[in-house]
Amino acid sequence: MPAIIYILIPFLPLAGFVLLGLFGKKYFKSASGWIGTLLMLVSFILAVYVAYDYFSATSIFPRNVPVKYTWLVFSENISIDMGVLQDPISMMMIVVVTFISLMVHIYSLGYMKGEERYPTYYSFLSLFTFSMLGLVLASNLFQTYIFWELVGVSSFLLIGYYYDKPSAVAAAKKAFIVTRFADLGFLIGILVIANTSDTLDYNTLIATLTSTGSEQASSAAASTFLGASALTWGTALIFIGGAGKSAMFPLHIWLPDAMEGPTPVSALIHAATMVVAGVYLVARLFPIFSINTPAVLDIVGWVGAISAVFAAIIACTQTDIKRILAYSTMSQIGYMMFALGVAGYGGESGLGYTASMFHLFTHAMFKALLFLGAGVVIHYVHSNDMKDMGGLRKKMPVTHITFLIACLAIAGIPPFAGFFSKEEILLAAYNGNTIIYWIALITSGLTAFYMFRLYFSIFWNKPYQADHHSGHKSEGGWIMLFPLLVLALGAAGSGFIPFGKYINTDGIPLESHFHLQFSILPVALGLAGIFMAMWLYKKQNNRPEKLAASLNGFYKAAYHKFYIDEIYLFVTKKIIFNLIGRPAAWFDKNVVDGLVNLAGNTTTAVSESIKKLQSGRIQQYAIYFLFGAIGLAILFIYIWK
Amino acid sequence: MNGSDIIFYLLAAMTLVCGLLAVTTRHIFRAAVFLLFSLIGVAGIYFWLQYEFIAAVQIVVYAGGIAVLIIFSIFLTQQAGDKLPKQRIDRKIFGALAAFCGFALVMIQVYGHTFFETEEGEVTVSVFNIGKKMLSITDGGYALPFEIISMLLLAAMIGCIVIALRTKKENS
Amino acid sequence: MNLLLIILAPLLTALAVLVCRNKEQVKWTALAGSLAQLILAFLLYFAFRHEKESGEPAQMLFQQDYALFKNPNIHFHIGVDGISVAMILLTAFVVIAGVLVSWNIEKMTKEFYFLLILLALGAYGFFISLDLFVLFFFLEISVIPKYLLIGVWGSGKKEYSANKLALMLMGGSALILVGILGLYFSSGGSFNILQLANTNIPGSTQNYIFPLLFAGFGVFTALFPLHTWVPDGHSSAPTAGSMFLAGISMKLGGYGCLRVAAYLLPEGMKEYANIIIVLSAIAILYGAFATMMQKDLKYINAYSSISHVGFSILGIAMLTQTAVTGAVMQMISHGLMTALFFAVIGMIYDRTHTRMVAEMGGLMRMLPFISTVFFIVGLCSLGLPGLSGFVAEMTVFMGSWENTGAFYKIATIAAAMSIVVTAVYILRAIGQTVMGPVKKESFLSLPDAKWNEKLAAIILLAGILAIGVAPGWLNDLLRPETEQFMHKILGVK
Amino acid sequence: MSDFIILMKSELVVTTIIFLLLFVKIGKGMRNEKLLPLIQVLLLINVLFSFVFNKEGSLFDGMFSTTSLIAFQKSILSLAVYLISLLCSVWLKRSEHLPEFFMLMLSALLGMFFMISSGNLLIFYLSLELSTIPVAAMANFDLQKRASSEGAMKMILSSAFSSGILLFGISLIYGTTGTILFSEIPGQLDGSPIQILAFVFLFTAFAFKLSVVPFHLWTADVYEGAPIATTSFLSVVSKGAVAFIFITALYKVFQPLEETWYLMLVILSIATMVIGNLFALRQKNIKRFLAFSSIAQVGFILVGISAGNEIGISSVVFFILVYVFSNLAAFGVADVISAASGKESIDDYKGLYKTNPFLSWIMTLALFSLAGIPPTAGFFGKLFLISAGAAKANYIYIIIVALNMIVSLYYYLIVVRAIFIDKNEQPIDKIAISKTVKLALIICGAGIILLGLLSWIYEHIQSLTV
Amino acid sequence: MMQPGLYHILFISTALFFIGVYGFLTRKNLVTMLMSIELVLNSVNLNFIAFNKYLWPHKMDGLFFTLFIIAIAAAEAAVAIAIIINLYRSHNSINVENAEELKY
Repeated sequence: MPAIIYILIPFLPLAGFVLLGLFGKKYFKSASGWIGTLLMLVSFILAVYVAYDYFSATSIFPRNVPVKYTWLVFSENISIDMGVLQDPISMMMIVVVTFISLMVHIYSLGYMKGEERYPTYYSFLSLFTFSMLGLVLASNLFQTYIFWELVGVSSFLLIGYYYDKPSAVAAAKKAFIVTRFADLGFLIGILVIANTSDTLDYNTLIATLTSTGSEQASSAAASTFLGASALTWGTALIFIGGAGKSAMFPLHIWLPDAMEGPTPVSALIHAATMVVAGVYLVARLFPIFSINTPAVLDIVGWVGAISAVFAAIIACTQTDIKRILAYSTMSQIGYMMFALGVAGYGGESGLGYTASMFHLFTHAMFKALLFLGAGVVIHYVHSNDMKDMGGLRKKMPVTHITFLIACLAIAGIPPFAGFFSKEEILLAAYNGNTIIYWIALITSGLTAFYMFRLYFSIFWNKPYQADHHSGHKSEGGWIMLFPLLVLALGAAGSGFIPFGKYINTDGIPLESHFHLQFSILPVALGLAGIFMAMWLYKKQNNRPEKLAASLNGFYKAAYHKFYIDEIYLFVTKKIIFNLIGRPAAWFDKNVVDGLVNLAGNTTTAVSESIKKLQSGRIQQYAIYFLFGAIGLAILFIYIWK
Repeated sequence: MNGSDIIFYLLAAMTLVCGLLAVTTRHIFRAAVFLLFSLIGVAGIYFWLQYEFIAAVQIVVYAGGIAVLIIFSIFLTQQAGDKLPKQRIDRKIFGALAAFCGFALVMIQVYGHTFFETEEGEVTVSVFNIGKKMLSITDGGYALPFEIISMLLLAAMIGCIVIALRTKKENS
Repeated sequence: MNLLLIILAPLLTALAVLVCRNKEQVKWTALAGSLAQLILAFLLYFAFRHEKESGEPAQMLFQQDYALFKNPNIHFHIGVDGISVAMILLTAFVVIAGVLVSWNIEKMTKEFYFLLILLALGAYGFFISLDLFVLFFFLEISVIPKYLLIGVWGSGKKEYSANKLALMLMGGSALILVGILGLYFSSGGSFNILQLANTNIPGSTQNYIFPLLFAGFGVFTALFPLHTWVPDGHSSAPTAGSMFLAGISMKLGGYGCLRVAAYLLPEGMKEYANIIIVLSAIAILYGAFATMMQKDLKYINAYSSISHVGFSILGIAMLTQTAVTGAVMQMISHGLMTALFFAVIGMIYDRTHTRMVAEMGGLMRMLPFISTVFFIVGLCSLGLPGLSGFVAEMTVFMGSWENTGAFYKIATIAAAMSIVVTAVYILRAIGQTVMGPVKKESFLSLPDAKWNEKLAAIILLAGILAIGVAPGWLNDLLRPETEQFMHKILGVK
Repeated sequence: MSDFIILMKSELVVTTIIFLLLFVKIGKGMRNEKLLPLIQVLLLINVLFSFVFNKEGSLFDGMFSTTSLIAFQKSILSLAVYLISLLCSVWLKRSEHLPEFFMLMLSALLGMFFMISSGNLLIFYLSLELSTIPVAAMANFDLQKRASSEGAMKMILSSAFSSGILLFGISLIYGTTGTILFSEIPGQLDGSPIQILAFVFLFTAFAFKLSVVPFHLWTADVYEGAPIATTSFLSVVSKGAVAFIFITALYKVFQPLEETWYLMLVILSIATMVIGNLFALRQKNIKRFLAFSSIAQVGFILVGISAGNEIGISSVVFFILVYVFSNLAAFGVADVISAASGKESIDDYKGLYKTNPFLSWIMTLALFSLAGIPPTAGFFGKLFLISAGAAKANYIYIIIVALNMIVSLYYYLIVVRAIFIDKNEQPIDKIAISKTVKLALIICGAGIILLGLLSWIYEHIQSLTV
Repeated sequence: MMQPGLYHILFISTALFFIGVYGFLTRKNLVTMLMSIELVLNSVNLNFIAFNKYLWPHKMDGLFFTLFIIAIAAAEAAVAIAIIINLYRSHNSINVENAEELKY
């Protein structure tokens, strides 16, 4: 296949970005959406073509690098290459990314219509898609980092799209800075890895490090720092980067706030694609994690599990529908993460890996669907708050149905997509780590509960009070509903894809796993959650308040997101600003600058104080003269002989 | 101690005492007179050293010229009978200290040093020799300094005239 | 390519500016001159590439050597290597941008442009000299124009700032002077860089001379704690002045640290490397934290410059080829970026008449072009890939990490931590100025950038992108030189 | 006889001019408007003449000698006098005693010529006096001004005091060596304490004339009091001449005491720079300011002198050449302004650039040259001095010297700042500058810029010193 | 020792020299200061003559030096007195303390 096709996949969106960014506003303001969408469509088709070509060619999937351009050379072996890495997960990801992006593009045609910065919006979307594609296709660790950062900034741009809204600006900043903080770990991790393995290229990296007895692997394991090997540090640091991007506890605080962006953006970036980049990164380096640094993989598992349950609990208490979805996203990514964490390398033990990727795929479908559906609702209601909604099932039937499908999918009710992927994850966890398995089980119950809490609150509960807004009286027209329908299809049916065949740790296809006895418990828990939600929220009643009151302290803590934000605020404002920044500025102004000024002032002061020397009295001059002469004479006769 | 020695000591005493008085007395006119005597004392020492020509010059130029000039200027600028204002005592002490330090320093060096003497014969210091040397341009003659000093005197004269004769413009 | 052209162009421009009759003439002459400089810089670059590709082995190309004085042995000796070429390109970019943004200077236009071009002349001369004396000459030439630019056309406490700047820079050059003389006498009477590089100066002597030279150039490049002229100087200077100061002048110091101090005194460099690493790591973090607390846009950029320039010093002191390459890249990148930053700040100030972050807001609505550029340059500052800052910083990090030993690693990590802090203050500044609600009614009618401002911004952006998107050309330009440097410094053949 | 004329031609030309002026004065006199151009032409002839028919040799049994270097030094001094006659023409034209002024100035110049050429202590002493006493009289030429008299008084009394000490030193030298000939003294010096004492006393006279701290105290008062023509003569010509003979004295006559005088120069030059700078910092009067700045400059000259070799000589000669142009330009501008507006305070210079850009640029150039900033010649001058001084590898000394350059820059910048930056409600009005003054200022400006860049000038000086 | 010789004269001259210096340092009247200078010059003359007489009688260097110093002294005194008189006209005083306007 010609290289140009690989290149075109990310570059078509880039072209969209440049075109719309530079000229959109002036020349084709209203057409820009269509231009962007069209480019995206082509890109999607190419991606599907490429992926199809790849998956259909053989049954064992090698890592190919069809495109490679040396971008920046550091040393003989270490260089940043821009390339395309072709392997199952990257192929899967480009399809997911282009597909969701295309859906969002289409959806936005309706959702963002009439916005003042419509072309800008599309150019940012294109930029994001480009960056995300670059990220998933990266053939070089550093290339990943580059696009990782670009993804971050496009996320920033899109969260801050409504730039005159202070909360949006703050959210954008927060998202960027928190992920940046995590990226610092990623960066140092890269440095460590590059230094210990003497390459940045994924293929070489994985090959050298995982082959037993390779020079690099042993040297990397040998050099230790604070009791851990260099490689352990490297992968752990890289995982920090991934955790930040994927909003894992405790670096998750930016994700709920990121919902300040337009809803389609949340669907694309903060649900389906960008936030799973962390998972993708760990999956990308999975052989190294698994073979060289299993300890770090344990951490991955625990962080994922904690995030999953933590987010699920918070989600149960929130009222902003987008935030609920955001916490649910975090929770689901937790699933993916711990699935990787509990997985091993090779054969059956690699199930977690497959499951994780599988869940990533299905999650993309139903979570995008949920967001887009929520977008339609918000578009209709002009509010994000659950309290303003209720009884909307009649007003927006299509949305209702698709939303329900998505909720069932995420709750893991068969035969929807989420069921399959989640089952695999639970199975993997069961095989890998029992405690995590139980956590996951509880979480899946919670998931069903809060999703249906959301569902019932929007579409059932109290009857809808209309007329406090004007404008849209419809669901937004076919252009917004079309993506919903397509995604609903995905959410419903993508579970039947035999993922294990394509995506596995060692290239040997995994058989599909389906154990009925094993599925009963999670499905039962899911149903329990649904019924609980139904009981509490289907009709307007005071049961929720009572329940909340009975759980008083815990509820409050969960409602306040366990005060994590406050802790961060304390650390940044009080410690970093007041204890580091302010003293640094003070030190500069007073000590460093003060010393210079002191030198100047001293000179002036000395100059002023010795003015008496020049008294104007000639006899005094003569005395100085005489003493000068005598002094010199004594000096040179007696002292410096 | 012969007569010559006694004369020397007398001259020395006269020179130093008059000199000291010249710089300490508070009567300005008396100071001038003491200066005159001190200068004459120096001339006496020249005589004693048998440098009569220099002694004569000393008397003519110093006693006859400079001293008179000074006395004139005193008359011009001061009521001769007035006492000079008193100097502050601390300045006097400082001045004396400085002078004494210098004196001590120089004397220590002088007495600590053995001067060489020439082995060559003495030239007779006669007016003829001096005059001849003064005007010769070879053999270490002093024609050039003579010319220089004449230019200096010319310049000094011009300067004096300009500065001292500004009376007419004073009103304008 | 005759290198004399590189200094003749600004010289003739400066003289032509002097004989102009009115403001329009002055402006167009200056623009034409700076355009000529830019073209020459490009010609030089391509000529250099061509020579190198045709296998020219000499370390310095296009050398010319005219004996000036026999004793002291001073030659007007010029020549370029890749680093100088890169620096000259940078200078040409900044100069033309500086000329363009100053288009509306009303007060003493002629003098303004004259001084501007004179400053550029100093920089060009500095970068091409191969004789320490000539180098010093050009270095000093560039000091006084800065004083006058700040003093006459500046704002705020300009007298104080101008004085401080001039005196500190002169202090630096005094140290440099002593160092140069030390080199001269300890090498048996040569100012020639190439000769000095091949002279063995005893280690103990190097240990005396090196701190003088490095501290001297350190003042120019704002090495902590010698940086204190930077905030005041930058904030008081007129827009073009700040651009030149940060974009060109601070680079003189960095270049000097590398070309003179480190290159000619390798033993000294090794001796003091750790101290310099500590200082520059401090500068990076400390500058970043100090920036966080600033409220004035120019101060923000000035302090951030201290932080950013720290990377180039760090790179030099790390003494690996990659780190040194990164250091030079950082100089170039920071030059372009900071110049653009100041240009944009100037544009904003011209319109809003304030530089206080808190008083602005929502400028994106009225000034989309300026705001976008501001945004991009901010991103460059925080090291976003695709822009020059990233390339340079990453190269420095990569190079630094090559050193074994916890000390170097910790220093690198400390330096790397600044990318977070940088993000904090840059986003804070952007968030409060470009984004957010509009705070003043009067702002709503502000006009966006004019042609000259747009052109200036685009020129600098082009430079930033050229490095950021495709750093290969710069890397190729620099690496052979840094390799040679490392051979010399580490004594490996 | 022809030897006599050629070797002493500078002196003879100057003497001839003096007598010409004398005849003019004694005769029916001329109006200043006519006389001044005549004098300027004569002085120009003197300058031009000093460059041609140069021959090396000595007269009067070595009392008088001349070499190409000495001839060049004389040219510098003649040039300076010529420039002064141009620069101060406004003041001179108004002067009632124009011919006398020039007679005195030329007498002093004559004294300096003899001083540079002198071959024994007597000639040296006499010519020193010849170059001092007329200047003291010249200092009093602003006859109506109190300050002028006070300055003149301070000058004549302190120089008399200084020459007393000088003579005492000479007498001890004579006593211990038995000769006053420069060529014979070195052989007789044995470094005994009394000789060192004598040398110190002799040294103080040079130090006094050069205004080396602590022998400098008269300088500022005299500079401030005297008319600017005199001040510029004092600060440029007088200093230059003394520096030249100082070098001869140290390098030739007192060569055996080199260790002593090297240290002495180091100590005194540091003291001079520091004190000069510290005082210059706080001056308000431009003449007084320039006085202290020139004291600081002397500190630098001493650095060059301390080298003790040919490079020291050539660097000092070159520096003085540069200094002539720089300092005269500064004084010239000060004189133009003072003559036109009577303002001599630095504060009055505020906003000068608005009204008088030409004067401002010349002043700025001059000050930058004094501060040693490229591309002015002062930069080269200072650099050569410092590199000459650095040859002894006394780095701490050189660092102190270099740091002093910063302080000096600070106060030069005060003036520059006043001219360019500070605002003033009532700046000095636009001054009409006569052609001669403008010419002189342009010459100075051109000199300031070109002297350093045209490297053959320094090369030429070096070839003279070998 | 009592036999007068070089050292005696040197003693006298040095003493006279510093007497003159003392006078110069402490006198308030300009004319008396000038007188002190004359003492100084005289002491130097004495030195020259003494050295010439006792140490180097083969030449007349010291003697001539003295002669010229006397001449210079006269010229210097003349100019000084002219200046002092002029000062007197403008200040109406020849007290040195009244001529201290130029300072600092």
